[in-house]
Amino acid sequence: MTDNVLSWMTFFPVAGMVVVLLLPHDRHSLIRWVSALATLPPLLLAIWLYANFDRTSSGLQFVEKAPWIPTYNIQYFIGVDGISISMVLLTALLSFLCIFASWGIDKGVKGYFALFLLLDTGMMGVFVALDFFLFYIFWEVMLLPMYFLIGIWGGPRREYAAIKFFLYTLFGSVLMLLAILALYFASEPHTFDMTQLIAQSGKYGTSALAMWPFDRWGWGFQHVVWMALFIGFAIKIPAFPFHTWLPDAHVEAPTAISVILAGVLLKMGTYGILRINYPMLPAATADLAYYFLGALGTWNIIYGALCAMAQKDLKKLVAYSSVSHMGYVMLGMASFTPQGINGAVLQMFNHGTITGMLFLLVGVIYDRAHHRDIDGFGGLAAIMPVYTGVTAVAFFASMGLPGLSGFISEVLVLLGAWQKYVILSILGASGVILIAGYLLWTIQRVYLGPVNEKYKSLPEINGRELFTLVPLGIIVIILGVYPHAILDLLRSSLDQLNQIVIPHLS
Amino acid sequence: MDIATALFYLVAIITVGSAAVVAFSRNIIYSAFSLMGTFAGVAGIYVFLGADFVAAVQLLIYVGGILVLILFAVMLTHRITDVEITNRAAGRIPALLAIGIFIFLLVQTIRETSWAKAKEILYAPTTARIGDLFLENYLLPFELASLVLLAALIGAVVLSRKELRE
Amino acid sequence: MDQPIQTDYLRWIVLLPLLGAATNGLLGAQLQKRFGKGLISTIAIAPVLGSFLLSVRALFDLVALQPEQRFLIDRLYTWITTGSLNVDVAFWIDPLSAVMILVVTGIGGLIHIYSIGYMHDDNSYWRFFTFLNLFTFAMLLLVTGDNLLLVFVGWEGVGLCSYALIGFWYQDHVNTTAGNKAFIVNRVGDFGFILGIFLIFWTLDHQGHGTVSFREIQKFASLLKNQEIWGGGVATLATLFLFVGATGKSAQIPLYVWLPDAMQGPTPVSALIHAATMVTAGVYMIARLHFLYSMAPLTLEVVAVIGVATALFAATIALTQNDIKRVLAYSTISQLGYMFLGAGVAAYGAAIFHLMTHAFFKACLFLGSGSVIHAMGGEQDMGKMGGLRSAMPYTFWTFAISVLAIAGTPLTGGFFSKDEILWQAFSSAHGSPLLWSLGVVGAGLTAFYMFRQLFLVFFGNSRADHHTQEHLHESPKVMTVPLVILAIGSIAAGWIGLPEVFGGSQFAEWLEPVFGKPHEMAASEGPELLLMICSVAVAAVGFFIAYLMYYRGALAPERFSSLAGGALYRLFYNKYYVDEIYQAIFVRGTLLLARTGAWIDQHIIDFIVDGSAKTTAYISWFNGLFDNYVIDGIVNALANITFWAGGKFRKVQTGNINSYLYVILGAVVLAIIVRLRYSS
Amino acid sequence: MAIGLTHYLVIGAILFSLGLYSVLTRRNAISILMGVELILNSSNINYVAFSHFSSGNVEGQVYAIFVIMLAAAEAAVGLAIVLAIFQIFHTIDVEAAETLKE
Repeated sequence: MTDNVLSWMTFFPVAGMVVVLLLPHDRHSLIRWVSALATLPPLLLAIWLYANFDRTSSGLQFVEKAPWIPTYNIQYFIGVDGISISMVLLTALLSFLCIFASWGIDKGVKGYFALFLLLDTGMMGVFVALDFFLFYIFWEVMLLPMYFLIGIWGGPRREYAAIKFFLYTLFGSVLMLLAILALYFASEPHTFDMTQLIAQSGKYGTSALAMWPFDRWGWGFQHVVWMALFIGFAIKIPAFPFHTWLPDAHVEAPTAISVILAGVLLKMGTYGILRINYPMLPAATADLAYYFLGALGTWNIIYGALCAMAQKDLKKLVAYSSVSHMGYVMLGMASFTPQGINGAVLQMFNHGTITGMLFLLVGVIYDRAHHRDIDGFGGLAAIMPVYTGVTAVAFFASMGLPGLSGFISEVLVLLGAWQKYVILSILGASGVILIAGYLLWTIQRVYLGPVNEKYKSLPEINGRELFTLVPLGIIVIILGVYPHAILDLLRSSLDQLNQIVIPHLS
Repeated sequence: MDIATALFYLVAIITVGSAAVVAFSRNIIYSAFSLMGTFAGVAGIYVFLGADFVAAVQLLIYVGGILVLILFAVMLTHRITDVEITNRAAGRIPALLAIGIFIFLLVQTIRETSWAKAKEILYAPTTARIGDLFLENYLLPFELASLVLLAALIGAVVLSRKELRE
Repeated sequence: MDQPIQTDYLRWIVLLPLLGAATNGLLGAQLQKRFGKGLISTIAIAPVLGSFLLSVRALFDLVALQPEQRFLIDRLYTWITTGSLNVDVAFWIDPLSAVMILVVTGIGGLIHIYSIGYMHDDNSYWRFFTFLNLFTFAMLLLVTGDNLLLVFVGWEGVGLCSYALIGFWYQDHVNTTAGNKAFIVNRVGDFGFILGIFLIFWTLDHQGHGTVSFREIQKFASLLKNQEIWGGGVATLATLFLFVGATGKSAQIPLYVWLPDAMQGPTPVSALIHAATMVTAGVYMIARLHFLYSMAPLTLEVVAVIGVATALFAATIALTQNDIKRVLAYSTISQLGYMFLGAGVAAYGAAIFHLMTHAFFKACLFLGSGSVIHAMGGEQDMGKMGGLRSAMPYTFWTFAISVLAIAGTPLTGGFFSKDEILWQAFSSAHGSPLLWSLGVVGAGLTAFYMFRQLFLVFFGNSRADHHTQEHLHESPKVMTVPLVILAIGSIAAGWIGLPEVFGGSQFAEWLEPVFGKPHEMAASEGPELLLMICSVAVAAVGFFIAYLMYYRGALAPERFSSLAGGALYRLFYNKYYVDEIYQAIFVRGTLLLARTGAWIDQHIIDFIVDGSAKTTAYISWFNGLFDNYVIDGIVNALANITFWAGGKFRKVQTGNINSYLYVILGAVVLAIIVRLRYSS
Repeated sequence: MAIGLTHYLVIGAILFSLGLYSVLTRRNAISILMGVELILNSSNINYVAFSHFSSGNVEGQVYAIFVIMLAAAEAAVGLAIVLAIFQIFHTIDVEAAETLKE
């Protein structure tokens, strides 16, 4: 089993899905437990992977390779390195916890868990795939269940949200597909193998295309492909102005799906840029990173924080805070310093755990009060003290309080960015003030203040909900105190990635 | 015109004619029965084309299976004693117009295209060759087909189960 | 600098309070329910006392060493290594941080004990002690951290605890708002602090020595010379950035606004956090990085000016306040201003000296006011007090001693330390007579408002209602004993730092390894003595005015308050309207921006998205198919996948199937035509 | 004129058109299904004809058999649906069923 551990991790949930489909549709608890069992092995394997990952190597590990469609040189090629390992761990963890967060689903249970398990496979596949074609397939496999999960199990405006999500991502996928084909035909021999494409990265033209408006901007083939890929990924991140699907999707999606959406799906955008744009198109990356990652990321930080401040819906607020936090990832990536890029990937992981917690917490309160209006609560701290305590950890982690994980990654990102773009770093750091502002304001309105008589008898958070939250909380604290638990995994691969791009920086 | 040619035309006329009845008849019972003529005619055409196995399959499945199903469906949904058996049609004129243009273009295309020609035209038994293909090159689709059939089977059963129709 | 001595007990000084906080935080609610409040306070106080004892041990260990070797370090593990950044979790003690940990654990311990009595009737007892312990941990981390980032952890950590304790009684909106204000204003300061760290790190890194550790920065500080950024010296800019942090934490202009509001917290919190320890973090930080500040004369000038301006500014506001704790709050801001004045004239030792004496007398004042509030049943308005002298003798005497100390009465702690600062402000190379004279005016104001408070609260006839008068009582022992100890400290602490005139300061000598020799001040005892007399005289004037106004009633306060048509008084009384101005500009401005952003999202970006979605829907017939899938809700179909597919099939059929077919047909016809036209 | 590929293709085209006409004009679900069968048969004729005249191997016939198989599945499910609809709506007029859409 350890020989192809990644395949097991990727496809075990699908096997679980088949089992779920064969179960009678009214055996709800059986279906839930089978789903939990289907996501447990990937988690255990992820822990094994974590223990056995070679932290000194910058290369690919646990590689599996087999020809798949030889006519077009398509392979089944998977593996992990420092760029993806943290995401694989995060996916395995969140998928497992989210099964338990989905316990309360009672409409179409069978379909829900079947789709969820399919989604799990799609996500895992995206992070381990090293063949471009395989990557794209997993990418699409992940979108479809997501669409149905939002569109069927979502809130009142689910159709709108689902269609918006689908249109945005479809638009992104099309551009990505075009870029993938462009790279395929540019490579010689034609290949989808990412390692080969990276090895040939010097060959893709950088001289300006003789086509308006590219000739004006001095964009070559590489830049155009970079841009196509970037838009595809930016939608996922989501970067301004492609971010408006996120608040709607989050608000309508069921809790567990929000967690997956924010915890894993958003990371695919930045992961894709690191995995594909950086090594395959280094020259374009060097030329464009400042504008489209650095400046846009900073704009994301501030704009997202401002929008979050204006929200009245708790879930929407968290959604916008994701926009803001993902801005740090973009800014860190753009810096090409070890601190910046390590901080960015660490931030991806941290954001996954912290925002996961936040959405789970919003779900807890939504299940009890059946609304999420920030001004409609008040004084919850007196009614649900344990819940409020956990919330405080999550909120302060999100605020980047030292000692919790968010701080490390934000400091690394801003520190890294300082060397390259002082102004952006200062602006990004000012975002921290805004973030503190809206989160504290929210805490005050929801948890503090006089007890709202309407909710006087709300039950305290239960054991199952705590079970989903506590592991994340522990990780948040551990990574704040000992960030090398993750940083060690990343370092060598990311440093090597930096070395690919840095020579192209003028 | 040798006898084979005459025979071909006869089969062709039966096929097309009964198909026309299927399409134009006002009475669904007539349509259903003349569908038998079409299926049989097509089987005959397969024989002309040297496809003995396909012809046999056509007869077995279409005439023996599908047609019987259709007849059953017609019977179940219409009390035979009813004088008025609805087989309403709507929008005939635009449909005829469209079909007319379409068939004209199709025939144009058929005539103007220079189709590839085989080196030699064989009239050999095909069953063995088809069997080989199914078990070698087309094994996966073949298995998938069986799955599809199974799914259809289950689906049909589920659909006709009483409680799900509430 | 020699290799410092590695020890393994320093970590416990810092971590013991954390243990206490963790125990109480996780189990406190249960323990309190089952075993009562005694256990909670034991769990909380034992670690602080342990830390105190260890701090004393560290002190003795330091004393045993040669002065220039007085460093102890305790390295735990590597916290962050990325690229050239290398940050350890390590604690170190040198004479400066030794003073600080003694203040934090010593005075902190007393305040912990005091809280047993003060918080006794509160149900959230365990929560209070959790945060108090957590605060002690963060503060110790701040003063013993061996690098800037670790200090920053403590720096924000104390802010968090301050936030949590200001809003301790969270059911009241006013308290939580004050907490938010404190945290956010501090965040503004932290923002500057972290930028300062970045600037120092990268400037050193460009020369191959990127580091954030204090000792290394000191070693390579000379590399920062002649480095420029944006046309200014790096040292100047970095120290200014860090000073922004200090203004936030230590409540200096322009970020002082949070401290008066912070008085909403329980009084022991005000004493510990908002008087004795946390607010002095800025002074500590400047003293810790004195080698950088000394390289940046411009920054020093800014620090000194802001310090003296704050001292005066806050003192004028304190003149008019009626809330017993608010007067103390403004007085704290003012005293902090003195410390910054000291730091700003490069007299770091004097600043730290004042920090220490101030910790004693201000903690004592706050705890005394807490005792008064306790006795008055929660009343804080001095207009309703009076005559408490007889009812609360311990509280009165300790309060009075502290007032004497803060007013700079000769031979008390406040006298020596304040005078040291004023003397340095006059004589140091960075000082000037102007700074000195402003400082002296401030001292006069201080004497006035402190005696005003003393007279209003403890003398005269009681202005409280009948009910309150009957319930007046002295506080329990657990509260008065810490008061007495602190009052003794307020006097005694001054004697370790005698001025040159009276034989020289042991305190300065103790800090010498850190700050270097205090520059030879033209050992002119004459001027020093003269200036001392001047400031004492000004303070005495302040005392007399207060005496006449509030004790004898010979001088009506209205004589002053109606000066300039009362405008000046209103200005002071309303705190120069700074809160209102900030509210209008920053809070409203940010909210306006926020709403604009949200509006853009909803009305512009979504308009484009929805518009294109709609257009797509109209243009494409196939979208109809798509809609059928979604809108018709294929929910029940999912009961069985096959059935589900069947359901969809049916619904597609019942749509406008003909239209689809015609469209398909049309498309095929077109394709054929195209093929016929162009292929042959 | 000898019987050649063209003849078969024309037969296929005519069958296709008739099937399409059925599908387009009929409102009776079973008639529509019959039209679909016609279309499928026409495509089969093309497959087999090309297999015979153009490629010379039997792969076309294999496809034809697949199509027949699909047609069988489609008929089974389709007719089951028709019966189900009939049970509920007591009509199999597709437009009538449409108005009762959920």
